[in-house]
Amino acid sequence: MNKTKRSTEKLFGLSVEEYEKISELLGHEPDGFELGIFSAMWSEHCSYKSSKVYLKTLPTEGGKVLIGPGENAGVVDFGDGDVLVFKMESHNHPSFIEPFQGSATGVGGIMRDIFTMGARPVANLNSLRFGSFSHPRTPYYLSEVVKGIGFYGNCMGVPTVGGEVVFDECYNDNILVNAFTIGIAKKDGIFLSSKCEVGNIVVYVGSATGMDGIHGATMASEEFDLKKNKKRSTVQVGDPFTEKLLLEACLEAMEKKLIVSIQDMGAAGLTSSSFEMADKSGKGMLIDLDAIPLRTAGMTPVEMMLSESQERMLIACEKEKLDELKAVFDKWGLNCVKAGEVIKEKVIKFYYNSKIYKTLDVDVIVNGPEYKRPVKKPEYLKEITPVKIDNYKIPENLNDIAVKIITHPNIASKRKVFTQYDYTIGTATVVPPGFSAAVLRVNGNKGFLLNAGGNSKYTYLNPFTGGALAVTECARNITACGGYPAAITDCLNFASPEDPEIMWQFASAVEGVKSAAVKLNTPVISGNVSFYNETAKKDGDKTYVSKIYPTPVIGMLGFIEDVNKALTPCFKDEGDEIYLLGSFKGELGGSLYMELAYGDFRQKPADLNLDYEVRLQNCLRSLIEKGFLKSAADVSEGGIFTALAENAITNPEKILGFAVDYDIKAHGLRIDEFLFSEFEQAFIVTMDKELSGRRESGIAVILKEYGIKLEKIGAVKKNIMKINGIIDLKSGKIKEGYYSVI
Amino acid sequence: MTKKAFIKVMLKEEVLDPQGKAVLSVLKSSGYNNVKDVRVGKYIEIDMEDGKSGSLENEAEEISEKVLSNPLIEEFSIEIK
Amino acid sequence: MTKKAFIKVMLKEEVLDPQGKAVLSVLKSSGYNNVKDVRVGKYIEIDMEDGKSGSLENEAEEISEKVLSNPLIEEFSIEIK
Amino acid sequence: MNNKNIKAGITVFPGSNCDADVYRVLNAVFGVNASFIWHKDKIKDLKKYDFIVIPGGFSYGDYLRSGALAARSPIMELVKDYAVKGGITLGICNGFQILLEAGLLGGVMLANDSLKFECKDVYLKTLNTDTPFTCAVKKNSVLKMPIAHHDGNYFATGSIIGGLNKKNGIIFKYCDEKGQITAGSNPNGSLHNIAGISNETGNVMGLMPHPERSSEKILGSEDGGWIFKSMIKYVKEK
Ligand SMILES: Nc1ncnc2c1ncn2[C@@H]1O[C@H](COP(=O)(O)OP(=O)(O)O)[C@@H](O)[C@H]1O
Ligand SMILES: [Mg+2]
Repeated sequence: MNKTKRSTEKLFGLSVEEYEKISELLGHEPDGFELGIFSAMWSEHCSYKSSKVYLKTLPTEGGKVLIGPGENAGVVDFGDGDVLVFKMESHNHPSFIEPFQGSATGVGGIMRDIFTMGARPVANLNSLRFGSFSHPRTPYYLSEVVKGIGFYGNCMGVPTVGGEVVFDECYNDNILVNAFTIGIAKKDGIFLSSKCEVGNIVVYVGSATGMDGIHGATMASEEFDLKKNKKRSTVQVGDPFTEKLLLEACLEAMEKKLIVSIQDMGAAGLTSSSFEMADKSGKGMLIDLDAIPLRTAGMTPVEMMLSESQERMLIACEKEKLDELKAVFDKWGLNCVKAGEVIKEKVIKFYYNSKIYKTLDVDVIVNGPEYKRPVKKPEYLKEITPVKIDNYKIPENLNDIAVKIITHPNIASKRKVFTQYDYTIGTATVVPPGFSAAVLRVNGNKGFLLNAGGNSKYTYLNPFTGGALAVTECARNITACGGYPAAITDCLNFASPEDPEIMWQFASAVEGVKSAAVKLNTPVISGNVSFYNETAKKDGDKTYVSKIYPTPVIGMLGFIEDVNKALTPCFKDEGDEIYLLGSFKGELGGSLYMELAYGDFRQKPADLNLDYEVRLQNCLRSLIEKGFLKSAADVSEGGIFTALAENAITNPEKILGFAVDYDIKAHGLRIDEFLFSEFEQAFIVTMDKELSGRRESGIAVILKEYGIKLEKIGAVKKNIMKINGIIDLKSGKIKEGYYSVI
Repeated sequence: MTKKAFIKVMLKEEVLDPQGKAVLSVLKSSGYNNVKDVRVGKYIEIDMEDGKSGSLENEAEEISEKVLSNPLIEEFSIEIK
Repeated sequence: MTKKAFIKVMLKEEVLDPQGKAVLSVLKSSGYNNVKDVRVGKYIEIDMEDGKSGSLENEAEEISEKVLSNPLIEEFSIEIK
Repeated sequence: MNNKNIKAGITVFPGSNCDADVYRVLNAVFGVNASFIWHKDKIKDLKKYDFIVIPGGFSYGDYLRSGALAARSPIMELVKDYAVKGGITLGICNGFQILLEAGLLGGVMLANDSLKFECKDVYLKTLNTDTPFTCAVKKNSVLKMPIAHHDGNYFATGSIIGGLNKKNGIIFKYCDEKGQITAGSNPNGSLHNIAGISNETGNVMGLMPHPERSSEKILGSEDGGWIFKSMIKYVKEK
């Protein structure tokens, strides 16, 4: 083959060097089948070749962690013989191509990762990013993605209890759909993909294999008939009904101890499941391609291997148990066929048309390249400096800006989104979506909390802070409900790793995640990396690349001993006193206020003091546990005004308000700095008027122990929102706006 | 003059049709054993006012492609009466 | 021999069709002002093996009536090819 | 509560997903002896059960029409036989849709008028407290329960509605917090705000909201519990 002529398409997304490496390893140039397998297994998606060196630095042990990254999902001890299993995964590109099916299969895929481990999924979360709210395509993406998520999760009977929806121009050409699932299992009922024994039967279960999701790979292959392509579709179509049956069948087979090892077929379907199972078990396999149930007759071997048809699993079972296993899958009306055998030699031998078709070395395929790609501090960061507030005149009418902020699509209620998800199924949802963290009870009063999110704008402005903030912010939400942050999963969405500036963002953001996770003692037990979230665009004669902001998203699990003690952030009663717990900096860099008031958010956000953060959160939790507080909320996007306003209007039973007076002079702040600075290391808490009299005793002791300040700033009122005689709004009006934007 | 456009939207042949699959399995278990395959699609009737002649066909085509079907996974056919 | 039954299931005229209404409003807001009404139904293709002659029509009829449509709100028509 | 002598059967179809919730609530909260009936179980009849619950979910994926495919499955023949002989039968959400499709209740469910899945708390006005499902409910009381469905837009012809009215077969209507039956409190466009109906003989009820998700204080409402308490009371007093 003439090397200079080899197009990148021909290489299936592999680099020339990688192609040459493969030829060297094989001792010949790869044929279509081999190239298909390599391109899948050596892809960024499957091999983590650009991110591995950084992911290795994350804390993965300690606390209640039983199994960290490396399996389909991580496992945390929940006590009393139970474990929780969770992971988050991206499905960005498929969701951009076909938002309904893409998001649906994203949810289906992550749930499979969870029940592959032997856990019954008990809750879903998702983190969604769309283009600017006014972009003509945004309503379409929003409605289809939400429909797709609901379609799959609702049908599976797994409640979707939280998440986030963010709009930003940077996602106009690359939406993000990150899906999180948590499941519960018995400690001794966890299943792994690494347990295959020589002589085990390899069993294929679930839906038949079709042409779904076979992308560039076969496009470039000689075997691909372009004319046929017109009729073909490579979009993966989700079938939650079949997945529900697959879930029940798998759990039943596990319960009956019919499964030795199991791996879901996710990205690169049969290829990654077979090679990974073999590799992790240190074994090899015979795979009989003639046995694979096909939906489309005449699929070629490479097509079978690369198909991403949904709702399929690969199982290793003991020979004697095969019939019993078949009986279980038969009960649920699912395919269950013998597709091979586990062998000692670490190779996979493929049979096709009853003959040995190909033999591939497991190590060669699985040990893909690992890169430490060049990094370079992005040019734009030179311009990102702290806000010089004196250069900005305080706007005439801060009330108008306050209303703009509370009705901004990124702040306003996402009720119209989450009411399309069944969040009450499972009879476990104690605190539903719409507050901060979701609270679920398990047995009796024991429970856990979930939260997911991240702030890409801040990550863009300071990748380290953004990464750390994603973790602390989830932790704040969990702590404010009275929970203990326990462990996290991370979904890292970035543009191309081949751009040194992007790689620098990635490295710094991971460093931020790591620092916060270490300090807060929340190990990373699973996660996912999604690179290449960028699109080449043409604007007249100009071509440019539209890139997303670096978007690390965290999913966090917290524990609570008694869900009856869980706190919600909303105000409870008129007359309660409002306090500010923590420190208040008033830096406006990166805030929504700077954007809306001055059209300029490109300033450096305040730094995070992680040691202080830990003390602050522990202090808050102590106050909650002792029963001193009636509500607690962190100060996040939109600042203290937004936090107060939300607390006032989200009480499901009544409309409340507040009157707040803060001595800004004494704190050296401008009024807008007080009202709108974001992600302060502070919480707004309320107390019963009577109770606060006991400050001297209980509360003061706790404050002193942690060295945290508590300042009274006002009181809960009915229907008015007043701050320092400057903000003067009506709760009813604000509520109406807040709930009607999206 | 009002005309009717009848538009049939079906999943492409090689796309998984979960609905068809479920109906098939129920038909089989209800004893309709000679049923071999089921595909479920959409049928849309549109009442349209005919403006300039010829434009109606184009318009129905455009509507089918842009609104009624998803060209990635579906194909459609139009009949005008 | 395998034959195909094509079954069209539409809501009866007097039953409100929310899906049709939604499509209509999308079309109108996209500028298709000559569209007057939209009705959305189902189109089902069944591959059947022909056993005894004549029985196929009956069977398709039975399936349509008992499974594919709800006679309270829907009506169907069958074509066999 | 100990009601171990009361036997309840919960049907399970492929795709049922509220079966486990109903099971847990009946057994753990109300102390009933509830067990599952798999749609393919080889049993002759359902005589041994004091009542049957057809739980919610997406039976057969809700493909074609919600409830349609489950209604045609063999176990429904036994349910029909049970119901015709006076057996107490409750269909919740998808179970309601299955009862409609099986012809045990009159009318149909169309897609919500929003064309969206709707999950939220609703209020229900109890119009008839003289049924096996409501005999423990106080007259005219307003119950808070969650809905979670895509197709809850009840529709029926005038003659069916007439029949329901004549037999006091409309058991629950959507209302506001104060019990006013208003358009604003109708979550899905259902005809006359109908949320729950019974058959002519009163022994079969379909209900869109989920009583099993509102039978414990910790979940925000115990009102749904009144449905199960009624059924238990009715069985005990029979
Ligand atoms: N950003 C990350 N942080 C921690 N663990 C990660 C991250 N990305 C991937 N992992 C871990 O690497 C392993 C492989 O991930 P992936 O290929 O997404 O798994 P799967 O094939 O099960 O979907 C998993 O154990 C996953 O949890
Ligand atoms: Mg996996």
